[in-house]
Amino acid sequence: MNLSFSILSWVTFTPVLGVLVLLFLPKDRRNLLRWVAVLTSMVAFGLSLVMLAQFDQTNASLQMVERLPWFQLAGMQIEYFLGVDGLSVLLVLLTTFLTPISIISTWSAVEERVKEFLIFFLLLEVGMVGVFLSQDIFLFYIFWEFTLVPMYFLIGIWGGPRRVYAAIKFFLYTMAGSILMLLAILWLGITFESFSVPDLIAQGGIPGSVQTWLFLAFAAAFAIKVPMWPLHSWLPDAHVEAPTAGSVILAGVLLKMGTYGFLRFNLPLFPEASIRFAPWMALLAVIGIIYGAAVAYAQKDVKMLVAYSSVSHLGFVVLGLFALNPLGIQGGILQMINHGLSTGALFLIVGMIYERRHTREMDDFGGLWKVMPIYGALTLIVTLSSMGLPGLNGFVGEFSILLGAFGSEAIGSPIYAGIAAAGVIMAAIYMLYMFQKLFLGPLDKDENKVVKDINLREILTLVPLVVFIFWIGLYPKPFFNLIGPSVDKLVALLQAASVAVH
Amino acid sequence: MDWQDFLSVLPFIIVAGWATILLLVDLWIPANRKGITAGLAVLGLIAAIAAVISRFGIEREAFDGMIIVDGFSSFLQLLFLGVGLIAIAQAYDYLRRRDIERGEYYILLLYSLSGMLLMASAGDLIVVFLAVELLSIPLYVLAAFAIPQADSEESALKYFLLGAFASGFLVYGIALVYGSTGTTALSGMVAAIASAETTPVLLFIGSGMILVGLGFKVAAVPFHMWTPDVYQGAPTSVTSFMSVGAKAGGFAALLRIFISALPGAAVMWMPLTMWIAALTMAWGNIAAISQTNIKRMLAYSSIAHAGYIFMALPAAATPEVAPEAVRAALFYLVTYAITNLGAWGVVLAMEKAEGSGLTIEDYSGLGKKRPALALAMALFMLSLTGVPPTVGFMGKFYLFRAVIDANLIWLALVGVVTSLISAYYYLRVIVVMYMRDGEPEVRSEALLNSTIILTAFGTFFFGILPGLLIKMINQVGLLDLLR
Amino acid sequence: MVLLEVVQGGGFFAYAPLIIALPILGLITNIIFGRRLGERFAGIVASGAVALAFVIAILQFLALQAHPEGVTIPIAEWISVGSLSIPWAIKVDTLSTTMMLMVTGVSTLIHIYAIGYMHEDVRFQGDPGRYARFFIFFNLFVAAMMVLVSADNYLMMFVGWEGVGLCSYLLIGFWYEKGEDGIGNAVAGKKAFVTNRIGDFGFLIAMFLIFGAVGSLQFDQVFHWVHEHGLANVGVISVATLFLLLGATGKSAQLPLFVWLPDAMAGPTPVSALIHAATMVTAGIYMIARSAPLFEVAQSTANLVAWVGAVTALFAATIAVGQFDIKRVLAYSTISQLGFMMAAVGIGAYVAGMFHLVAHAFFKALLFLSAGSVIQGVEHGHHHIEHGDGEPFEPQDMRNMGGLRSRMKVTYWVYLIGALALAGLPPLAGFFSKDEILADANMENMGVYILLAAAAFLTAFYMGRQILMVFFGKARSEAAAHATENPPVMTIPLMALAALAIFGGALNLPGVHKLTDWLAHTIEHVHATEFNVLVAGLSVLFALIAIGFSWLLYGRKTMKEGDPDPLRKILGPIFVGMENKWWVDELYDFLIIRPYVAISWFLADVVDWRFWHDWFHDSVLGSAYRNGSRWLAWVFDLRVIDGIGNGLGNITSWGSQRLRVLQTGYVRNYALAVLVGGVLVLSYFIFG
Amino acid sequence: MTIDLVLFFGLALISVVAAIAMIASRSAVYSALFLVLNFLTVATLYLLLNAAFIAVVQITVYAGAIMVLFLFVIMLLGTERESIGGGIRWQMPLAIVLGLALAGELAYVLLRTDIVQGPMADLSTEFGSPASIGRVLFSEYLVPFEVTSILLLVAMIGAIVITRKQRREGK
Amino acid sequence: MNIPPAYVLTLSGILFALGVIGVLIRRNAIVIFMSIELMLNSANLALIAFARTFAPAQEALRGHVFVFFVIAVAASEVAVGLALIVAIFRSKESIDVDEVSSLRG
Repeated sequence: MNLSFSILSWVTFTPVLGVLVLLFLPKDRRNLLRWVAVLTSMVAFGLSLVMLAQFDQTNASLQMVERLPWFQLAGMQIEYFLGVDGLSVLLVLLTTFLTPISIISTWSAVEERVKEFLIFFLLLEVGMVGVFLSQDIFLFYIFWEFTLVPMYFLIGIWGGPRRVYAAIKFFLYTMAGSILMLLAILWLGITFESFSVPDLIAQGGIPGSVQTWLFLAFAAAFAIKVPMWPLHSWLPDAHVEAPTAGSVILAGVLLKMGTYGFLRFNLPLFPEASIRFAPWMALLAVIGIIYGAAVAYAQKDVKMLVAYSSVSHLGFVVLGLFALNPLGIQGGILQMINHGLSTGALFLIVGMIYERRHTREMDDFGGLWKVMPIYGALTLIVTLSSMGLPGLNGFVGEFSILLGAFGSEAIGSPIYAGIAAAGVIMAAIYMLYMFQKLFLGPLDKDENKVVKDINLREILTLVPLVVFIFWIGLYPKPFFNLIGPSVDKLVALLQAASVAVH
Repeated sequence: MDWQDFLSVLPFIIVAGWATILLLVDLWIPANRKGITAGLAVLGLIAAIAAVISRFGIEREAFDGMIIVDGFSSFLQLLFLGVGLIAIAQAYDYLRRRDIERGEYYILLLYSLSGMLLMASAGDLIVVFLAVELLSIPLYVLAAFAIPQADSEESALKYFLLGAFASGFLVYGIALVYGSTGTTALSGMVAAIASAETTPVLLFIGSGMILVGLGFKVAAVPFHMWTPDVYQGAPTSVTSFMSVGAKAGGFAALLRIFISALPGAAVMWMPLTMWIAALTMAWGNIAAISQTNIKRMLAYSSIAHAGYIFMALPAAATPEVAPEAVRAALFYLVTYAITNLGAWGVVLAMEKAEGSGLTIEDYSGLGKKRPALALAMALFMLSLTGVPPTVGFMGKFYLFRAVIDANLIWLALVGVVTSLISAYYYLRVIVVMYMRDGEPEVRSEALLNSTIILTAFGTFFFGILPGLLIKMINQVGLLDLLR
Repeated sequence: MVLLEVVQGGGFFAYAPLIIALPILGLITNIIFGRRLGERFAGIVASGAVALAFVIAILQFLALQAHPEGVTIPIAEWISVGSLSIPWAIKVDTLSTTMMLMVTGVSTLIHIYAIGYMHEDVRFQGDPGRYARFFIFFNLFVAAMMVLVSADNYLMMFVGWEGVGLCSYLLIGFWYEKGEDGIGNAVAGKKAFVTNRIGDFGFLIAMFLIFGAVGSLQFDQVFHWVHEHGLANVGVISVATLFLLLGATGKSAQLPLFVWLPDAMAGPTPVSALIHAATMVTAGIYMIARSAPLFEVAQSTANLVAWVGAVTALFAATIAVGQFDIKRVLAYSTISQLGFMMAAVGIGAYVAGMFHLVAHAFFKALLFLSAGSVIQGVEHGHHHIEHGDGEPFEPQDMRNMGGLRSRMKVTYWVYLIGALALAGLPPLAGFFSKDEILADANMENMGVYILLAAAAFLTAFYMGRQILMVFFGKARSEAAAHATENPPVMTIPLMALAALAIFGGALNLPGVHKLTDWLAHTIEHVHATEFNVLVAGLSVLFALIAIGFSWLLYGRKTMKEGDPDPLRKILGPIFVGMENKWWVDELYDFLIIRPYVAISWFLADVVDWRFWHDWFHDSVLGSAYRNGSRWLAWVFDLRVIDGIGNGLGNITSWGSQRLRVLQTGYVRNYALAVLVGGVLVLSYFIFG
Repeated sequence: MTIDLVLFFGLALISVVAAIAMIASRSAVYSALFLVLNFLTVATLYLLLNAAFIAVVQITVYAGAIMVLFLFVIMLLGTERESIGGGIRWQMPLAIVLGLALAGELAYVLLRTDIVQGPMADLSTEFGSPASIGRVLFSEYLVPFEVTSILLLVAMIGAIVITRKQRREGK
Repeated sequence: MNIPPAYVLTLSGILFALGVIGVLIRRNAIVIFMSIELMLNSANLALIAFARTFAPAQEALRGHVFVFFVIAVAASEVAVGLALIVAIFRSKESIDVDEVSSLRG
């Protein structure tokens, strides 16, 4: 079989091969298991790079398409339909990139039931990549729901003391949203007799009032996943209780599935409703930005703080997407990547200190920079990235988003972007507060004096992220180039709809 | 009446006849080797399967319309026979463990199966009634199989009294329908209703009382209250069989009567079935939450699933949707059968000889002790919740499709919201298995394991590739009466 | 000859990117090798990198002689999204080169100084390992500053803008485990950053507005647009410039965002000299000068700029009078002087502003470094006597000094030069630069002029007070009595800066107007201000009177150990106000104790920015913010939002319990349920 | 006509009273006897409704065999008296109210049905005779008839299974 | 006999309801069972009445045949049911259904 023909399938299902290998390995040979998992995910990453190499960045439509009939259900053809375009290519790469890093980060953190942990982790990767690559809504939904299961186990088995509560809450919240989406998907399938996203977009012609309902149904799923204010309450629990690698993937990739969903489905499928709802979505996004930032500051637990910061950051993403102009959407997509990198890194960082001290209360730390200079320096960079310091990745995304939202016709008022920009101030407050609580001040606790700086393995997990933090911050052009044409196409579609609305 | 007529009821004849023969054979089989009886029963089932398959695709009426052979009946018969195979495999070790192994178990099981087979191809209300009784009476006895254990007694008594009570409604309903249409043949009823020679009110309340009777069989709210008690008290292998078989049998009759014989009255029964479906889903799922005994929990779960399947009825009231609604119901029945049998299989593996090991807490630590078994159980729970990529999701998807197609969006909403609620208690089983520590004692027995493996594989396989099953359902030309 | 050709051809322009690259190279070298190769290496690498950058700046200067219109050197495309296209590009013109020269020049000197100063400092503070880190941050700062000044668009400027803020944060908190309660320095750093971010918010919004109107953030294109359409869009431009002003007030420590600068003195002295006196804080002035075309159009904003500057100048000067911390006096002085510059650019006197900016860099850097020298001298004394180890000693408190003139001769002289330059005595640099501002203000805006003149008077007074308290009289502590002079690595840069402070006025001598002509290539509508004898005379006179006053109070009868400040007697409560920075801290406490009052007050006065700003930080960022976010987190989020989620769960399980009760176990009940269903079904069919 | 009516109402009255007495009687034996009475009156009605064969079956099988079995079991188990209601307080009133509602609904519907309103046509005595029933039973209704036989067999097996267990336990 | 069949039907309805009430208010399993027999019996009456109205059409015999089957079913139910009751009585010494209520909740 020609490898290039089915490259997307390979990217998606390579981890399954790893799972199969893992199944037949003895469960007490932990290092062997870990190596197998890491290598598998590395191979998946390598394959995704092959995908990137084949990606034609001047082409706005789907590429490397694989389209096979899967099964037919009551006249509805359901397809195995994978494809990648500018909207998803970076997210796929982010997923395959973060997975090996997360697995490496668990090397010494997960000592129990290693085999199952790795299996679930690789399965999770399958689900996530599948979500980003599916072009058939039904297939998308399968992957979408499927990601719930391994994540549920990751939180529930290897999580913190309240893991069960958090896991169930995570599962129920996300499922609550997605079942509404399921109904909308069904409605689409019945009405248009197709689940193929490109076909549905091409067909168009969903009447306005119906668009409203469908938009809301899809939005319910995505908004919970993002999570948008006020649907965010599962997030702190899930994050705090999840094991480090779980948090990394949760923040790094899973949340992006929500924003990606808006991008892939809500905007092109229901353009008129998107235009109508843009101000409201922007409002919620802005509330989320401010609210998340305000709440983050009051936290005592580092992970809580980072979790709430995600609410704030993803508010930016949503704001950008619903600016419905190239600037906002491209910024939004890039910001998804940025958030994946910087928040992923932050969770890794929290995990490292937790592994050493078994506490995440910020009051238990202070002055760590003295004993852990490398750790401190890397944390500083990540912190700065997260608060959007120009020259680092976060800024590029945030700026594009804010600029896009500021001039957005759909949102209609620059006030939203103005308030969101104030969120930048608040980001500085809570991020610096965190940094201060952990690293600055006197080193006055005896337990902290003997803490060892991070080791080579841990540095190796962080450095790739930091490299991208700088790269995107200083030279994001290659990234924007990948996104650009597809976004332009989407915006053109939205503009056509905008003419129709007015 | 010719030899073709006999071919039409051949599966029934094989199973019932084989049961009767076995009854005699069993006398010669020593008490400690009843496995032979089980094996022989299996042979009979296989022969019946062959019989069903051999006449697959044939559509005809036999015995003056008493018997209908069509895709619907063949498909369901295959399902019943498959369920029967698994039920025998599940019972074998369990009966020994509980020290209630008797040859009659398998014989009664075959008789009950024969009732189900008859139900699938019933073309007359008289046959429906007899089939209901034929499938129920052996079940009453099977539920009492562990007598003098108190739970078994209580289960059997409740099941029997309420079953007979419901039969009263069924018979009276049939009588009224007969009075209204002048016939009990389903085809005759269609004709009578079409020619407006009916008394609508009689027809309505007659069908209403039939609904009560069959609603009892499938455990629809508010006729469901026996379910948890009976499921809990009956020997688990019986529960497993009856939770799938009896329910599928009831639905076979419901679908046959309401969709193919009474479409003319759809306006009337549509809202009613809709409410029953909604109530059943809600009640079953909500009540399941507070259960601590896994058998009761699964009992409520089976009530809830009856609610889901019930949705096919109101959906089928829209004529264009009817074929798909029936197919969806059939698909869901398969889904439910595979998943539920699997789940009960795990319960069987967990149950100790003295009948303990049945609380959900007893599953603590199963994930560590028996990862494969726990994984299978997790798969079943997820499938019952309706999470992809399991067959349970496909089933729900198909059903919701029909419901939405019939424009019953609010009903679909109830469906999804209640399946969300169901996630809560299904997940709890997973939580207990994986996230709590414990030292569960588990049986590991080849036959039982193979059923669990088989169902788990089916749960997963049809979740990924439902196309095979769907194709099969599509191929069976449905309900010739519908045309 | 070859050199001349290269200069003529503008070949040196090509080296411009190096001005950013060199400091970065320096810091990378130090990151990798700094700790291993020792202090000398780290210091030399860092200083060398900056010195080389200075050379590059000179090359640019030379190249500009031949091509005064300047060039833009593109490096790479940065952000290119939709209609937004922002390159990394370096703009070399007379304005940016002025800043490059000043910044790299002063930086070089301060770097060299820091080699010596930090050698001592890391030992006083007890962590020699942090030496290299200091220079890494210092190099980073220079790089960021270069990005800021060499930017060819607003966004790139913003990169430097926030970058220098970051360095400021890092360096203020350099001794992050020191300060009040061990966390004071870190908190000061955070305060600086956050306050700056408020300004940056303004900058961001301004950029959005400009982009919205112009469709570009390139200086050239923006200014071109302003030329073409400016008059038709005064509204937008006014709003945009207002937000730019907010940005400038943050970075340049003007009202209402000045409060971070005094706290920033927590950083090591070279930091105060370089960042918080000479370079970074002038970024706001530079930015407004750079945006001159916008402010030309938006006259009302420009006016506001002038008033903000003037009021700040006077307000900060009053506080400076009442301070005892040697660096704090200089800090408030810096705020005050920045106010002068701000006022200058506000009234359109861009050259005067830039002139004062450069001159101020010289003498204020000199003053800070000298102050550092004094502090370290006193610390030496303190360490020398040994016995004072146990008791707390504040080496920066002027009340602990006195009579240092004889013990630290070089320092004394350079300090004196710096002080007189700041006081504005001819012929020192400060005289010319300040006088130009005053002359312009006298012409343009009398109110501003009066405020500035009053500020100038106070300036001379508090500098006189400082000199007299520090260097004259008798030592008021053992440490001061044993203070020692510092090594040449510190004093030589001081002397160099002193020379600049003396001769810096030559840059734009009245009648010659070198700087005016030079900047005229970049800033349009600059005019050479005529030397106003009356104004100059008056200011000199005032300065002398002020110094005389200070001599009367502090010189004639020198203070003894434990003596109160003589001014306290004269000014009474006013002095108390000055000393306490007009009760900013007290207000803060008040608000902590009664947050409710603070919040309602905030709501009532939210419109009234001017009254509000004084304790804006303390209420909004302090208690209100903390309490507010805590409330959101613990009360609202957990109870209300989470409650809804869990509430649904509770309702469901409650319902489940109820249904359980129905399941009585009585078979007859179940039959009854069947009957209920049956009756309902029949009723439906009969009556439905 | 009127005689028929009188006859009918008389029988109806007896059967209803017997039914009420059956459910109201505290003794199971009396209940059984009242039920037999009820069956007999109903059998009479069958006769009057031209269902001779069924009437006979009713008397022999139902009133005869089945009820005797009942009585036999009652005797076997002892005839302890039982108070009506008990257990659950709201069960009885609710049951009676709902039961009457059911009766009312049925009566409401059945009295109003127009097809079966009015007098019936006269019939030959052939109708409903054992011969006529037997003919259809073994032609059209062969399948149900055979099923019935299986059913009875199953019931027999069931009864044996349920009680034989008892014996094994006893030994 | 020549009376409106509606009367007979009504009688059957009343008997049915009485049977239902009997099931619901009695605690003696045997009496409950007898009440169920009453329900079946009333259904039979209805069937016969209907059959009478359809007579002499061939379809009318369906009613008779059905009654025949119902009686057969009733007989088999009785066999199983009474066996069950006997079995329970043996272990519980009671046939009060309210005492058979340990499974609940």
